[in-house]
Amino acid sequence: FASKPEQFTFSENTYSYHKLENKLPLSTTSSKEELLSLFRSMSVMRRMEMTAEALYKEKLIRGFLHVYNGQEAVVTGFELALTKKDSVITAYRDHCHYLARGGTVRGCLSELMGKAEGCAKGKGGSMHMYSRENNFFGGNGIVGAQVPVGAGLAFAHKYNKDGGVALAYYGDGAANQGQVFEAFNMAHLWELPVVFICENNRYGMGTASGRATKANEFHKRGDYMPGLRVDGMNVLAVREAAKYAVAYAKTKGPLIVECDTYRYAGHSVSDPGISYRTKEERDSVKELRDPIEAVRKWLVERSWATEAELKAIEKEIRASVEADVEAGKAAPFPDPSELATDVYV
Amino acid sequence: FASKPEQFTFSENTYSYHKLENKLPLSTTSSKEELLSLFRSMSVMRRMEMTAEALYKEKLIRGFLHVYNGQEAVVTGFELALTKKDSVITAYRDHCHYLARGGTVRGCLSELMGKAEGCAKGKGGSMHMYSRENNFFGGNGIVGAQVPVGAGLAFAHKYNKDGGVALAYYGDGAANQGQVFEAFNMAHLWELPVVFICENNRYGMGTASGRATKANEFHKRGDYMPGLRVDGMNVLAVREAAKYAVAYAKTKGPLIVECDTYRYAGHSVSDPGISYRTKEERDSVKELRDPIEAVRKWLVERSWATEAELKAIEKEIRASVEADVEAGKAAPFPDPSELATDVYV
Amino acid sequence: ASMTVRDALNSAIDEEMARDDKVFLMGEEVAQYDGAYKISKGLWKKWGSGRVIDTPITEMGFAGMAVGAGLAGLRPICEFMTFNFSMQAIDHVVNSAAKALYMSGGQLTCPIVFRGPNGAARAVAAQHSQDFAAWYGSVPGLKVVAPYSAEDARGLLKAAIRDNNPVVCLENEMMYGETFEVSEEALSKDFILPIGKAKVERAGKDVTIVAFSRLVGIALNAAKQLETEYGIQAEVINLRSIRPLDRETITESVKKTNHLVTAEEGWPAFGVGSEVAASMFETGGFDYLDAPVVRVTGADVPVPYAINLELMAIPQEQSIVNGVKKALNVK
Amino acid sequence: ASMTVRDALNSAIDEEMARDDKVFLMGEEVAQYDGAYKISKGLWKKWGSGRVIDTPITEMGFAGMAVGAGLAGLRPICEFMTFNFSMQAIDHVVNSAAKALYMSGGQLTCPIVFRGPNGAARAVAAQHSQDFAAWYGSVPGLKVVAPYSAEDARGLLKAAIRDNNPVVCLENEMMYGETFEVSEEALSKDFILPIGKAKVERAGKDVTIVAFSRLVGIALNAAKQLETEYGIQAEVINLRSIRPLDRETITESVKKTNHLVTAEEGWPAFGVGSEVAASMFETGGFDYLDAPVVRVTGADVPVPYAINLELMAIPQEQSIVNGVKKALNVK
Ligand SMILES: Cc1ncc(C[n+]2csc(CCOP(=O)(O)OP(=O)(O)O)c2C)c(N)n1
Ligand SMILES: Cc1ncc(C[n+]2csc(CCOP(=O)(O)OP(=O)(O)O)c2C)c(N)n1
Ligand SMILES: [Mg+2]
Ligand SMILES: [Mg+2]
Repeated sequence: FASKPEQFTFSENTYSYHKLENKLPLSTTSSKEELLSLFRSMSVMRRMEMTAEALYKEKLIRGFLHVYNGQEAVVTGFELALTKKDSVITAYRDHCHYLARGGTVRGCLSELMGKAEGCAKGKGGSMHMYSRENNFFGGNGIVGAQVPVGAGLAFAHKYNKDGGVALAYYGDGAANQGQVFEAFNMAHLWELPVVFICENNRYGMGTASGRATKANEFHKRGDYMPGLRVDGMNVLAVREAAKYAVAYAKTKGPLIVECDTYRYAGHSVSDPGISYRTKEERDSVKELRDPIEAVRKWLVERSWATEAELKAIEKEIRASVEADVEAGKAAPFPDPSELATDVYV
Repeated sequence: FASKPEQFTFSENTYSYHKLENKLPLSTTSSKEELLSLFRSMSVMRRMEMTAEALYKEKLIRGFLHVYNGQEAVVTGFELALTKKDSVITAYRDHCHYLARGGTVRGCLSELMGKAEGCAKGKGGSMHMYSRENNFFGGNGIVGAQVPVGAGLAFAHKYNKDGGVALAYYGDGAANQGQVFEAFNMAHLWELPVVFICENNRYGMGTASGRATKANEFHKRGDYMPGLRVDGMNVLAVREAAKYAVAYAKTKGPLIVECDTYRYAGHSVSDPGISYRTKEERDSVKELRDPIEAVRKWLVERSWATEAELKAIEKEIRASVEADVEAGKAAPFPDPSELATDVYV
Repeated sequence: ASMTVRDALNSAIDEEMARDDKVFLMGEEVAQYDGAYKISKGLWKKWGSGRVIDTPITEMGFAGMAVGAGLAGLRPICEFMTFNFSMQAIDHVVNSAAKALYMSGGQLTCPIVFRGPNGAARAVAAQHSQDFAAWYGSVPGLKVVAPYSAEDARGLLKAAIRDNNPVVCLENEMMYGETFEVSEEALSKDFILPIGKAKVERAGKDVTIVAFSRLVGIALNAAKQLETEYGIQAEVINLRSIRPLDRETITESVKKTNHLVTAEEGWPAFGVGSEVAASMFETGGFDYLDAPVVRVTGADVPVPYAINLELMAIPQEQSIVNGVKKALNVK
Repeated sequence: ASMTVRDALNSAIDEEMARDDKVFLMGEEVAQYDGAYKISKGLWKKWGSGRVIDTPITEMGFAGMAVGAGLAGLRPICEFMTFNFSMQAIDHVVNSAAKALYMSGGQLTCPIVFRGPNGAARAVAAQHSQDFAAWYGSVPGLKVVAPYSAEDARGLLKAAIRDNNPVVCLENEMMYGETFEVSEEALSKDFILPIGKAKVERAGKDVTIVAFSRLVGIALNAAKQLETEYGIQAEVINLRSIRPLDRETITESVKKTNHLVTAEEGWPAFGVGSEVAASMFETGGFDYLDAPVVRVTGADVPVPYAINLELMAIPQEQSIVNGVKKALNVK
């Protein structure tokens, strides 16, 4: 028996608009069940990524590893506006996009360990996770390339008249790639049902967004195409923006949603992530804007959960992730015959 | 002994602005000498291009041939704001850019006939004309590619602190290429002395600009970077816009100048140029907006020249171009040894 | 019946569009303009803007979109006005399309065809005359075909459209207007040629000439000349497929002729001839070679515009004749 | 003295920047971040933002700009974070830079270096592991070098920067941290290696192993193993330059050893091994070959992530040993 939804109010600068008439209210509702579920989803992401970092130190994960810590509210909020018939594509920082699309911690961690049971049979690794059955198309390692491909997914929705929408995620760094503009132009010209989601975490590797462009209001980058900026650390605000954007894309055509977010870790495990930004900057985001802590606070404030209950959930998640790690560690590597499979259908 | 310059007044929609404070006056001055010289330059271009078309029919020119008829005021006007220390680059429709930069009719026609005396020794042909000594860098056959290369020429001016400016010409079709945006972004970020000149002749091959983008106000395409639109059929207005833009680029950084112009011929000789537009449309531009006829009218109106005098000039040009054709026809093809030269320095 | 290569390609696309409504065509000027080289003539009128789609001039963008549509289950035919412009989009052909199935552990398929004229047309100079057979041919996950005749064009393009893998179809602008006899069978709506099988266009016992695309015709002419003037019986193999490469057919022929000449319009280094020659070391062909393999290729220079230089830069009938004479040590 | 490849590259750039103020470095993260792989460490601090320039992530754009700067007379060093990303910019490398001199009839020169790590690093999967040696090696107007050791790195990169042609310098991320002995001579500010000359790294009489980049080291190890375990004396040739390719040095060696094995990390088809093997038919090497050339290459698949598959996809010491055994028919 579900608890009554309550009102949540946002600060004034939660949204900004570009060429959009309808504005979002500065409040929304949520329920205990929903918030607990969001708390759980995002905590699983956080725990999984921390675990991956630890496994990297153990040398059980190799190559690149780009974690999503700090950005969890973005994919979590957006997924609430989708069905699995909609399509999603992103770049190499893709573990949590995979999870949000219905992937499993085990599928992810085993992939990271290069195991046959991984979500890409161990062939893709960190940057190349997919869930075709849930219309998650990866996992592209070439900065910006996923954006036209994502517009192509939207093209297919329109071609098939199936009412679906495509989301194409990209970073503030990727936003300067020319093919991103090419995709904007065609999507806009052909009124494709696509939401271009710029996860502006302030840096592309070691480059602060303002050092890569003077036009770093990314939701305005479509120029003639509309855009919306949302506080990407507030999962309920993201949910609202997502619903708005998905509805808009399905009926009117493409738009950009810029999510104002932050990456806590370095660009990848090999980057300490401190030479180009201050520890203070990072710590203050963690302290003041963390997406999971926000949900925790809402739950506790409304007495929908006690600190202890939430800690218990986290503990349970931890145990579950640990179990996945152990299972993944024990799982076999791909059969050598796999070297030559999947080159052609 | 020079005649006194007089005032010329432009119609109200001669200029439009994007993010530019200073506006141009709707009039300027010119002298008899200047107008005669402009009449002559543009008539040479027109005659040369018509001659090239005839040579093509004679099968003395092969491959692609893209002529510039109708657009002469653009390069002619812009050249008035430059010195030969400034740099220019354009696409494959380059014969008249080459001429404007100080190239010769003979150098062009001989190149078109593949002769050793051609401006690229017969190796480049129609799409690849250059005059390195006058800082004309061609002549690029890959739509849009010349734009970042042009920004690189500007980079060199800035690096060398030589006070020069670079012009990068491109078409309305090219304007949608992602690398054009990439060049805008970097040029703007680094405040390079470059003028991006969009020769909007309404069509990219058979595609009207509005079928290739909904954002066909090309001077606004830099978004955060300023832009200016000018009547590209009015050579004096182009001259003013050019001076304005060159001064701006040298002191403040890049901007776009969109020249509203028209291509009379088909895209290339193999395109009759009528299936995607009406004959009426083309004829009305010829009749009402022709850049050469405008100058003729000004000259005659002020009694700076009689119709007969202008006809005599045209006749003289015709004879001179004919002489170049004959010389070019008689000139030798490249020596066979040229096949293997110029691959490496 | 007889048919031009242009009509063969056009009818192949048309028939496959009729057969499967997931098939669509996109590219610059493919719709209202009927195609820069008129390959898609009439298709926009027939199938409408939903399935024959003019794109802005944004190769990287529209190729990426076509790949996305392919991943989502459509069957795009992505036309490059020429393959020269595919260099702007090659990342999507290779990284987004060819590698997707593998990286995803078999989850993502991309049944797409990238097609358009490849290599040197005439008098269009260096930037418009590059041959991409070897580059695309090197990429696992891609198939690469190169039709010569009208029958090839129909059979290979239809096979490419039906294939569930990304296929690159390298056409040749100079061949579009060429007319060929085509069999009844080749006119059937279900005529497809197997990708990966070469065709012996002419039997012979003295030397094997391996060619693809336009040079097959030139090689056939050279073979006639060799026969009349030197009594040399050349076997001419039309590769049809660059990847997979039909080493068996080549090797079988070499076992018979003991001499191998390769012919291509592309640059010499790391080209199709390199791979064909090198493969002889691996197929047993080496043991049967009575003389070194001779490679006839484009000159090792960017293609020049002037007609006399251009003729030297691109293999002519005489170049192949000379190559065979060299292989057979005929003065 | 001893030196890492990283320091060799870093010092080469630094010295050339000191020598000629037209030399500058641009690319993603080359300045304030000291380079993604720290090749440009300290250079931004030393030379400032005017000459060590961080670009936005826009390969096509910044490569095009670098070419423009080169055409205008500067001497850009354009870093690709890895050559995989150069696929987005390859049109500028080939069409804007390599072909410019020719198309302009000798007017436009472009003294530019495109450099960065090429080929497979470790565990970075298919999109980040491609070897571009053969593609770039096929292009007239380009020179292509591939250093193996620290001495190579200094000598070839300095030569590339001083060369008035566009040069592609294919480095290898796995080698950046490797330390090598370097001669006094190689430490000189004017040490340059001739582009187009291979180096015999190890003399031998039984078989010639031709390799480049990282595989030279693996080949040297294989040669040791072959000597100890089978008494086979392998000659190891470090190509150093992919274009021009030093056919003379290879052929001279083959004349002595009568056996040839090529080794590369890239895909098998249309690769460096193809060209080296095919060249034997043209240099007279063929007449001296007592057995077929053996090509050791990466597997014909996109590079997989899982460690066991990856080890199978990329040639190991044992692969080269096996290749030599095959060439010499040793069981
Ligand atoms: C075309 C291309 N260029 C460069 C890289 C190397 N690279 C990987 S991630 C990255 C930074 C991207 O930043 P951003 O788009 O902001 O995404 P974030 O990492 O912040 O999620 C770079 C330069 C690449 N993978 N692809
Ligand atoms: C990258 C690329 N794609 C396609 C072409 C073929 N093409 C040549 S010109 C042209 C139209 C360009 O139109 P626009 O930029 O408006 O210039 P205009 O011809 O009007 O001067 C096209 C599609 C090309 N040369 N390069
Ligand atoms: Mg970022
Ligand atoms: Mg135009």
